[in-house]
Amino acid sequence: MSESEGVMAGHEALREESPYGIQHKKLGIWLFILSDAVTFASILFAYGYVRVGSTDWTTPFAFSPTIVNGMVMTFVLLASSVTMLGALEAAKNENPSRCLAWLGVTVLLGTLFAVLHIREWLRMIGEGWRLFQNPVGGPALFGATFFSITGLHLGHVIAGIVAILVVAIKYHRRRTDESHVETVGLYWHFVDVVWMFVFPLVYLMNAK
Amino acid sequence: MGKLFAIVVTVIALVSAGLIAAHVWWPPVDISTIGPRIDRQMDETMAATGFLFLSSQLILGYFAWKFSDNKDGRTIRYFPGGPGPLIGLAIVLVGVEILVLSFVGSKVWAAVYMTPAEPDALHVDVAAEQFAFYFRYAGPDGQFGVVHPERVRDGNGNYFGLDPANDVAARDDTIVGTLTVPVNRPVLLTMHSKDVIHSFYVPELRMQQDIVPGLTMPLHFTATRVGKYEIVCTQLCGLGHYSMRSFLEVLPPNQFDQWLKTQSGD
Amino acid sequence: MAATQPRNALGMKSYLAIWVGLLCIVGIEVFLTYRHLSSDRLLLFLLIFAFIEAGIAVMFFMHLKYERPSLFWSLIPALLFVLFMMDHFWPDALRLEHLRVVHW
Amino acid sequence: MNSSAQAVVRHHAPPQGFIRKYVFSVDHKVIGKQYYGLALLAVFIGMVLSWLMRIHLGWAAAHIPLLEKLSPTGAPGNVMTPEYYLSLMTMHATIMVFFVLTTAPFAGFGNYLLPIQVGAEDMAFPRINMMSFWVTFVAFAVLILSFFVGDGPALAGWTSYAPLSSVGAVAGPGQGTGQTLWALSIAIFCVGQLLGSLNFITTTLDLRTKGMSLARMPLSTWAWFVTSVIGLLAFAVLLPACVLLVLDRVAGTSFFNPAGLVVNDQVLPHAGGSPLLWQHLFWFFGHPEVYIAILPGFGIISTILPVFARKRILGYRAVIGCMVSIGFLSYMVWGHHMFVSGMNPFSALLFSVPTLIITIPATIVVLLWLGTLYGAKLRFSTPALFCIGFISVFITGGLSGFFLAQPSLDTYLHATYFVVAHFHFVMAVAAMFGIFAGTYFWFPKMFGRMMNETLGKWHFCLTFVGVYAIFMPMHYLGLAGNVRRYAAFTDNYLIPLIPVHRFITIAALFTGAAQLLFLYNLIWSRFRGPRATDNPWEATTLEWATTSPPPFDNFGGRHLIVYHGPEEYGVESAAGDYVMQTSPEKAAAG
Ligand code: HEA
Ligand code: HEA
Ligand code: CUA
Ligand SMILES: [Cu+2]
Repeated sequence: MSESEGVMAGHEALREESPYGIQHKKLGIWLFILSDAVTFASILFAYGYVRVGSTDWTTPFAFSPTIVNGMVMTFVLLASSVTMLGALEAAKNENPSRCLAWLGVTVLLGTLFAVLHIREWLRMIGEGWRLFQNPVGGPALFGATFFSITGLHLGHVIAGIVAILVVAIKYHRRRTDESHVETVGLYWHFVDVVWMFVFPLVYLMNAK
Repeated sequence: MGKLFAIVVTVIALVSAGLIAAHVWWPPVDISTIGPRIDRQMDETMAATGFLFLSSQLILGYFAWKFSDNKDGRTIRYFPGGPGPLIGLAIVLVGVEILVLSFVGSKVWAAVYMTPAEPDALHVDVAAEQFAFYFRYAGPDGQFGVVHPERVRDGNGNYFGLDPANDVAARDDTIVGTLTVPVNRPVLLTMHSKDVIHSFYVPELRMQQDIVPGLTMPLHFTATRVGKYEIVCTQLCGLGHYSMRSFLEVLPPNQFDQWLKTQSGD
Repeated sequence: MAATQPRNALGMKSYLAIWVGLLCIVGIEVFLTYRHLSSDRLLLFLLIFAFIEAGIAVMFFMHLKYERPSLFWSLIPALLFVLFMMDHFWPDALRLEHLRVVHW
Repeated sequence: MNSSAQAVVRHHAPPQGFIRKYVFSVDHKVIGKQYYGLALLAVFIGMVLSWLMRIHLGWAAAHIPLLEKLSPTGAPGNVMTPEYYLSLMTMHATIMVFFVLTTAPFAGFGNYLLPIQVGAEDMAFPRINMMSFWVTFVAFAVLILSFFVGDGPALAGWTSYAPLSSVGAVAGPGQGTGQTLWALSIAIFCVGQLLGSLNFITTTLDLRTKGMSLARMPLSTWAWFVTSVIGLLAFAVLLPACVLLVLDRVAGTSFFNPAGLVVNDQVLPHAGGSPLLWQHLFWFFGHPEVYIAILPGFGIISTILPVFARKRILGYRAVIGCMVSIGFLSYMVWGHHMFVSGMNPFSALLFSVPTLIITIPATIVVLLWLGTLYGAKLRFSTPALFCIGFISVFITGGLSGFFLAQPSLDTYLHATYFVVAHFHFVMAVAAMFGIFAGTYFWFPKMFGRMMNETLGKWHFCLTFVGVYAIFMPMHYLGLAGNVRRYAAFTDNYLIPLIPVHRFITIAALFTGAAQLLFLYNLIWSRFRGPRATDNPWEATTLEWATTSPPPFDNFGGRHLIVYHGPEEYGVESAAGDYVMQTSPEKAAAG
């Protein structure tokens, strides 16, 4: 076909506009979040299913230390969302050093969350909780659901910490811009949103 | 090419439909009270889909024959009225069919699976395992002995894990390998699986029910014809799935009582 | 640049306020947990609060409110639809209660 | 300026070196071919497995040469054991459903063509695209590995119902390592497809060239788009399900194992789980999956049919509407696989109604295809034949869905060969015909050479008659109550049906042999076929507006503008009777 037909000469408006008016990576991360939300939903539904199906479900979590610990973790994770927003704000205002500082705080808070979480796991494992074992005499599925749900979430937190670190380093070297901060931020908030379901459903519903 | 395709499609459609219409291969005679209703549902669905099958395949063949590009300068023609009428036709035709079939069908379904068994039904307890069925009759006391999974010993014939030494109700339970029922009397099966999912299927009863471990699966039917029929397992349960079977023996009432007596006698 | 389009999104002050609000909701959740409600009602309340929290976080922290509505309408109904369909699991889960083999 | 536009005006240079170019390539065209190649490899493995199965079903005592070499325990003395039959069946289905029908029409053709059809240089996330293929490849390798583990591949069927699949090796042969590898493989596969779906959606929405509005996208693009939305949500459910299954198997949890299981007089240490939970999770994915398999076929047929009918498709918007509603409804019907599974009987009615309703959009599409044929000037090239064949077999397969969708008939037909006939017609045949049509149609674009028409026509005729001969009699078997997944037929009422099975076996071997014709044609044409012009079929979509095969960035640095929908056939124009999407020429009203 001849070059003149249907071929764009200049560079302006080469594309149809995206229906959402956002960058691909932002749309991509939203889609990922959608599908990940479905993944978490199915595993939470599975938990609900086996729980409804068990007559002797145990509710072993004492206010202290478990629920208190959970509240602290919630506090930390929610705070890390706010610091993440701070990083984005700074990035938008073209203030890289502040952005990096906020990202650093976010990573620290995320790590604190993970540490608190792992500490709790270790304590429970010490008490005899296993994927297949319930030391207080209820269904072993308690351990199975607890560790698999919180484990999946913890995995997401750790992946998020790594992702933020990568973005921060690249940002420091001017290889990424605020849009990457925003993208990783969306993921990080999503991890937070999931926790908003995990905490009541897995912790509070199992409080003594 | 178009003509060849048309002929092939027509032949295939006619032969396929013909073999069905001729009932060369067909469900066996039905022997349950619900059977005739299921069969009627089947016939109606067969007629409706048969009509759709033949008409659409023949139309396809006809179009392939008629509208090939034989370079005769004929201009293309568009379907009169555009897509609207066809969409309307599909919605109305299929819609009506769905309404009718699901209305009638759900009643049949409800009669089998959503209605409890008659109170006077003969209660038979079923255990399925890799790869056999066992049937248990309560005996004169009308009570089943309690099952203890840890007592199951297939070698000793204790398929149900009974404890006759301590459990009075278990002493007169009769356990057999063939499901024997009286004709024209409702039967209630409560089915259990010991290991993996099995399924209870008697084509003549037109009934199938998976037996899920951990659940009590009820199924009730009334057999209307004396005879011996096969019970087969239809849920993949391991290497012996194909050989997992038993028999359903439908006896006249007096013979059935006789049989039950001799069974519990020894 | 369009990437950071939601310029009109809230500032840090509001984020802090929302954060405090979210923590309050968590506080209410914990409070309710120890009010000895029946577990069905507790579940109901916790779910309602969790959805409120998540909604706030998604709308404000994740800026969904400041994107074009098309994004909201593409993502949220899809998710809710899937969640709604998964509720078809319950009739079977509940059935376990009376079909379960106790001592058969 | 719009930033999403800016992001694509990066002129990435063609990669250098064999590895970057052909192995770990980020070029969507290479990835598409890789997927296609994987599917081709998989389909022939799957087909050989089906031959072995068929031979065993016809002649259970048959000696199958060399089988003992493949599995000394599965086929001692070259005679297949029942458990090995089931393993082969499981592998046959898993390979076919996951690694052929998801990879070829969706990931394969989709990757190759979707960016070109919307006028993009590449996918939105080329690296993620590359990962998606290699993850899928690993999944395939893991699955194939299970042929070589001690107790053989999994035998629990492609549905892997718990507890058979979840209690571990105590459940019998094949339920050890093989089943674990199966679950792992599928979990990995899900990740790959999730990455792919994400990419497809973003590409379709964000990378359309100027003028390519949503309402001007070819129907194949629409189909891949709808399919990827389905995939994004469906694979997200199978993934955790498989992870839980793996946990049950290796970590001693009991999500799917209830209390009181007794195997060999031993009570297993499980409690609390539910086998039905697995079925729900599996079919929540499983039913959308079957539409993931067929919708690309819908799209391919709807795109190709007008090219050979030389007229626009009847009801372009209606076809889109139907595909979207099928996608939507596909999430509401999964319970129809579980009518007799012990599910709440009330739910059965609840699932039956949407299942019946889903036949309405399917019927509309079929009628629109028929309406498109009406008054056409059909050119019977091979792709056209496969399109028409597709319509025929899809009708046949879809109509048996009508029976199965009614719980009251499913109590009789469930788990019989009627179901086997149903799904082979819709997916083993209809979806395959979609792949065949696509292959014959796009081969010139992908490889720059035409395929041989004579061989293609022979291939069509033999396959068309062959598949009817294989799968039509399965309906009769099902009506007679022939149970599926049986390694041999020893029940009294099944013995008279064995001759039918023998007929099917012969037909299957014959049809399979006809596929070698296709393979030969593919290889021969790849190297010896006549050179293809840029637009050999006189089609209108964008892939035909570039060279065959397209250059690295698809359009050689040009940025196309689109002026029309893809349906300008049967019009008076400079080119003859069609107007390319890139041609500013006004199409005469049609
Ligand atoms: C590509 C795959 C595919 C497709 C498209 C479909 C399409 C449909 N399927 Fe199928 N199905 C499977 C793959 C597929 N299925 C598989 C793999 C299984 C078994 C899994 C297993 O157990 O291993 C299965 C099993 C299955 C079952 C469970 C059976 C059982 O196990 O007991 C049911 C029950 O409702 C069902 C129903 C349907 C229906 C109603 C459709 C509908 O979408 C069909 C719609 C199409 C039509 C209705 C034809 C349209 C044409 C006309 C009507 C012509 C009109 C002409 C004129 C008016 C002139 N399917
Ligand atoms: C896409 C899916 C697919 C395909 C193509 C096939 C193809 C075939 N299948 Fe399969 N089959 C299944 C999916 C498929 N099957 C599934 C899901 C099951 C259920 C398993 C279970 O119960 O768990 C099953 C089960 C099954 C059974 C029942 C087993 C049982 O219940 O005991 C039988 C029995 O005859 C059978 C036979 C065949 C035969 C003879 C062929 C073929 O040989 C037909 C001839 C070949 C073709 C028509 C086309 C081949 C295509 C090409 C050569 C090229 C394509 C090009 C590319 C991909 C690039 N299959
Ligand atoms: Cu028991 Cu199949
Ligand atoms: Cu389905």
